[in-house]
Amino acid sequence: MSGHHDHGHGHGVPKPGGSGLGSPDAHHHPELGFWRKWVFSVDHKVIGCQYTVTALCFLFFGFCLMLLMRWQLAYPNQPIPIIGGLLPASMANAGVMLSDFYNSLGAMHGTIMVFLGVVPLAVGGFGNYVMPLQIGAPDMAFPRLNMASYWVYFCGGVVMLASFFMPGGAASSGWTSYAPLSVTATMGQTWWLVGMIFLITSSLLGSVNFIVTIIQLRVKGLTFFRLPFFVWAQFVTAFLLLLAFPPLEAAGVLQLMDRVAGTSFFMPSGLVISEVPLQNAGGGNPLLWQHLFWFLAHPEVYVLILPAFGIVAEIIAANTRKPLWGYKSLVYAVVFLGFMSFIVWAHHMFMTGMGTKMSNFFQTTTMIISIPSVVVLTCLILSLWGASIRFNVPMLFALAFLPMFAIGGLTGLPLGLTTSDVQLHDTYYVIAHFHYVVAPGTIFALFAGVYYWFPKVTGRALNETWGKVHFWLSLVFINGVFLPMFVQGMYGGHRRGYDPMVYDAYQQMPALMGMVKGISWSAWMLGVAQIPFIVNFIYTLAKGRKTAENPWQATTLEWAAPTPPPHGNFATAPTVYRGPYEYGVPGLANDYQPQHLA
Amino acid sequence: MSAEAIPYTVEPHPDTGVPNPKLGMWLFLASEVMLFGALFSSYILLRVGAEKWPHHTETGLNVPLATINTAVLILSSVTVVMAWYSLKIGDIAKGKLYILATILCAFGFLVIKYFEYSAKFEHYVLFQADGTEVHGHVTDRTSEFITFQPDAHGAAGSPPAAMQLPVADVESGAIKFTNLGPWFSNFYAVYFTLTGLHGLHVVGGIVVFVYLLLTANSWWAKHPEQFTNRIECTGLYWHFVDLVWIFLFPSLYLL
Amino acid sequence: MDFNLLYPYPPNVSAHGHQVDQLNNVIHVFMLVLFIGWAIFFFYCLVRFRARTGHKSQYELPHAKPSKYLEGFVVVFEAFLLLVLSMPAWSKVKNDFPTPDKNPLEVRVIAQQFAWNFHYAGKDGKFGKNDPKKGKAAAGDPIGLDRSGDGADDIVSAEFHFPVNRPVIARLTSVDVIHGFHMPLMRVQHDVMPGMEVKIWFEANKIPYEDVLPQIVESMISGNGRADTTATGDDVQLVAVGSSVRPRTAIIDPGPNGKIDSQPASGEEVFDPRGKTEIICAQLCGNSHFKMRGAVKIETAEEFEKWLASAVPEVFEEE
Amino acid sequence: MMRRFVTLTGMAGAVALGAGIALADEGSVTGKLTLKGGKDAAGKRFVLDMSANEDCKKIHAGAKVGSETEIVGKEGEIQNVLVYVKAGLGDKKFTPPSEPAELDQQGCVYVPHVFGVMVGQKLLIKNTDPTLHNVHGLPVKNEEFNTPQPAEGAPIEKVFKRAEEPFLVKCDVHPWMGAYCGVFEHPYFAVTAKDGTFTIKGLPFGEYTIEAWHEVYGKKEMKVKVDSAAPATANIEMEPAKK
Repeated sequence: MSGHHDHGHGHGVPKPGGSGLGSPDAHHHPELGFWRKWVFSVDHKVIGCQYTVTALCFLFFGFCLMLLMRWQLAYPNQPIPIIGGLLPASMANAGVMLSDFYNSLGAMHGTIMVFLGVVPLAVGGFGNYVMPLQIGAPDMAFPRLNMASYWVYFCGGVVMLASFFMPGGAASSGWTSYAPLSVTATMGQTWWLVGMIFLITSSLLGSVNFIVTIIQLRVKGLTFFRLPFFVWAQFVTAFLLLLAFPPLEAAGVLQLMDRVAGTSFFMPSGLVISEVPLQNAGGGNPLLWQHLFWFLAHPEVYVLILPAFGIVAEIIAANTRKPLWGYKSLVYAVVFLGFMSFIVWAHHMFMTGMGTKMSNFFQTTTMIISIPSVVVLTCLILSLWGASIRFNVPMLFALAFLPMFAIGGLTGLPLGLTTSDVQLHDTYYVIAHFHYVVAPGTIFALFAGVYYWFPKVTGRALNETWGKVHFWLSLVFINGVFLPMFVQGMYGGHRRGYDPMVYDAYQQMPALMGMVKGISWSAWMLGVAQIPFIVNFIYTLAKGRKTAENPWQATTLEWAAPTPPPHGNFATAPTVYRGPYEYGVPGLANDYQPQHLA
Repeated sequence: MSAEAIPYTVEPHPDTGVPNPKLGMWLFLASEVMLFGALFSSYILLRVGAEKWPHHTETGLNVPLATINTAVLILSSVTVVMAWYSLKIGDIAKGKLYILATILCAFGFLVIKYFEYSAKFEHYVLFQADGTEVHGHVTDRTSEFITFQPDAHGAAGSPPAAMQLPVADVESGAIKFTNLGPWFSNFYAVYFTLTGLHGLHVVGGIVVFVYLLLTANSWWAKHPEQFTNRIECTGLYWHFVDLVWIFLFPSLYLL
Repeated sequence: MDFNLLYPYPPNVSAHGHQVDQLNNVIHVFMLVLFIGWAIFFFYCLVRFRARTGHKSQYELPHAKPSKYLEGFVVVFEAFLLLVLSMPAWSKVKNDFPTPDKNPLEVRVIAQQFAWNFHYAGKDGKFGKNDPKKGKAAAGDPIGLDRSGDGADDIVSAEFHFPVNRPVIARLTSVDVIHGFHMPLMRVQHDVMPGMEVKIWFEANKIPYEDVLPQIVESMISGNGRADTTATGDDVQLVAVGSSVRPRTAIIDPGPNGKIDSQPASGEEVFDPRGKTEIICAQLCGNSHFKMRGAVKIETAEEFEKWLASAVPEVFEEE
Repeated sequence: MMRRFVTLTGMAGAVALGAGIALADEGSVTGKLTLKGGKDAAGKRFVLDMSANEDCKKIHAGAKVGSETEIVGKEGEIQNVLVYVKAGLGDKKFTPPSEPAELDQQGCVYVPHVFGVMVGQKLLIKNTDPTLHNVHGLPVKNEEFNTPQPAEGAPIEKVFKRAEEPFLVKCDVHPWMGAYCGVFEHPYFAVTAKDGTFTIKGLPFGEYTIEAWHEVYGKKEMKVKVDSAAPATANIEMEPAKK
């Protein structure tokens, strides 16, 4: 294994090329045509990139939907500049957004961000690309299945986008699609359901693939407690997807039946919609939908956050130059989180009239589930103690993740307790809470991941200066968006109001309305703040600075593979001799000890 | 190096003792359990919450046919095992025969199900003003009128006169007249949804088996263990489909 | 209401509301302490352990007893929130319905897209039957009330009137989709489910804005409103501008003598917010969901009785 | 009230002209709509409850607004009955009038309360109120529509493709607002005025079945013969709705 020698007597920074396990030329696999290589590829890395790019586009699209909504909120019933004129009569009346369209935007923003943006990026993108490398596997366990799950996801996305052009517009019953509203809604809802069934199927295929890969394909010596934390996070996430999504699929099928076949699973008897009695048989139960939905949608929250934990842990370990504090507690914490996330769902339904026994059970489990989150946060923060912190762009995003997630997590408490929830339920407080978890939380972690692994994927490093510009602007404006929302919510600002000025609170407190305007402007500036990233991303792909094979001097296996890794990853399967985070090891010339070196 | 180099595609992993596909199949089945679990719990919740739920004698589901279907599915599960066993002992010809048998059973199941379904769709109910129901069949359909032939009451009684129902009134809902589709009541909603979804699983099984049957020879020539292994996994799936039916049959037909 | 970052809630006029606010305050102080603690440690680490020449990271991990204490503290405190502050208050709100000797006022709240209808039993104290299928708002009968028998003297109002210091039992139903019955000032929120009737109860112990009216005027002057000179007597008057609902609203503080002496300028609506609050529909219920506000008037017992008397089904007289 | 009366007859006239039929050998049908035992029902109109909406209260400055669903006079004559030719025209085709029918929203009330339009005729929905309305039409044979209309907003134009019995047009913002719109393939329809009378002009000589429709009392038909310039009379008595 010639590759090892370069490391043995180490220099500060390994030279480009050569230092990994074998170099690209060591591989003899048939050259594939364009389609098989880039479009219908079975290579987990290409698929990972496909996921990443598609998901990033969807993230940006979903974000733009929200930018539109912010106009209506800040300047109610005033024509949207420029865009307003372009919107068809079904969406805007003389440039003024219609309430139906506003509701569509709300529903689709949620759906796209969660199901088409964050999850595909965190799991489909990073998971797909990094995880097999980190366990030293040649590929996923089922490469064709892997390709299938991407294309199923892609179809789901297309269906979702197409729904905007349905008569009556896209789904407009909120991303939660509560029945009976959703059942009696326009055509777009049917497409939403079909799209969801595609996305769910994709996630199921993916999760099976992930679990099998992690269990079966770890290289020699890579025991479970030598796994990088990122792999653990993906492992637990995969289980959540595997077990939580089917109930939503069931719910989707039932609602589809209600809409298409005229059944009444979620439709109680004797409904009268705008003075016209409904003809259906009735006898259904609207709460059934909510239970099935939240049984997925709560674990979904952890599907969103666990990969973020993983990414942040990797980056913090590499840039503090010391082992993670409490690696095992971290692992136990996420496993416990994963388990608990299945028995807290009804805390989204405190206001539906459940008995006190039930609500007490669920608020208790909710308090319990907050403990492992505290553990994770504490471990990551304590990892900074005695470190030698390198403030590069990925690290900045990873560090910012910690306080942002802390805010998101903490503000979950008053919502998890019935008595305080009475006032805060369905207000902007909720919006602010879960956005702090997924926007400055998860999405910052995802940015961190992009900056961190970009050199491995492309062999070029994103520009640090522009990265820092991107980071600081994003940090400032994203807080400008979500921090005021807490106050707005505590004053009873209702989350789905199309025109704030109809509510007393806003009429009587101009300060509050001023806040709404401030939020909108921050949101638009946040949009501007993404331009440096987009430019940086595209420019670097073309002619960015070439980097060393292991630019961050990291220990985990992906950095031992050639850059960019060829189809099949490693020339010879590596062997693992130690835990994932052997940084700052005393008595070594260069302060880190990669996993695969004897 | 390419995807073929993935370890444990056929040979079992030393720690877990299973090859990848088998583990994958078990995980997939776990998610399937969650799927049907959710559907069954919805069924229970609706049934418990309902003011009136038809007793199995009132639903008019065809128990004999369903019993035959149960037998057919169980038989198919046996043939799958036989197929796998034959391959294990290296008898591809027998193996293919048993796969074919399985496919035929599956088709048989679907055909019988088709008859059950159409019986329901042809069965119409007219709700009269006095709250009574008249059951019967549609003998003729024009743009103006639906000719409705009520069934004879009891064995001896001569069938009542046919009725002319104006299409307009039926469409406007002035006359409540419908067949026993999923829309008829939540029982039929559950019946058609669950059995329909199960039916789709059967179709899926058929597709896979046909594919295996068609590629059998070439596959067997190249990697016999792998082929055996795939039959085993498909068999696992098939047993699950069978199992779901074992739950569906009593809970829909007999309870 | 005036804008106050230290107490960012709408005024509380309900008997149980202080428990909600108290819990919220305690939690938020706790959160703040925890967060600031974290933040200080966090930034301290960032500065002290920044990478620089001559500084090396240490391989062996610190024995962080404090973290154990911290986690212990969090657990204990959450248990306290749960068992002492949340559960008792909630079970009181949910279960301890007022007994008949408290003479609770029973009201049926019937939600529809996009309006709230309030059904009072009338003198006989018995509710008439209603059939949503027969409901015809344009005919003055939104809930399809059967006016024969018990229904004869029933009152159906679009404005929710209830007296202060008397428990109210609201029976919530919806005729179409799920709505959300949320009265921020009353600290009351509950989903309104079609096909089922949910009972909730609450009690106002004060009339909204009676005491804080001057502050409203103040805060609006400080904002986009402007003080108007048309006020006479000892009134303080303000004209709010730029509200999409009430373009020119003269909010009038009756002043010490408690009655409005001034006449509003033409095109202005006199608006005395005393007793006024709103019901927000908290569950998305369709395209005009945001307009589904219920007008609420919390009154003294006398005012309420007077309203009941005047609210008997009216017949329109030809001019 | 007065204003409403004018719009109605005005419209009926407009329609007749719109149909552009020569004035030779054609007559008209006129009559009075009464309610059986209507004398006791006289003047029984509920007041519309606008208390939920500040704007609408403001517009009426405290004045009461009565429901227009059942307007029964002293002699039991009924307003807002839509009377139209149901049969007898054979398969003649009629061109829709060029001038549009109008539905206005004044003081949070639809004006007129009941009206008819021809297939292909333009319906202009105006909002002269200083508040947002939401025009929600619930036709069965034609396409359902649901459009918000801001204060004094631009008029909405509708054209119906199929003939249809009167359907409800409601406002999602103000639940008490309701109007009924019938769609016809011919111009021979009218709505009864306050005194319960109606006139259908410009009918070619012939035998017709005319039908009266009311949102509460349902339908009732009657045969008339038009054979002279003198208007044929069709006085129809409707049954009160079964409780």
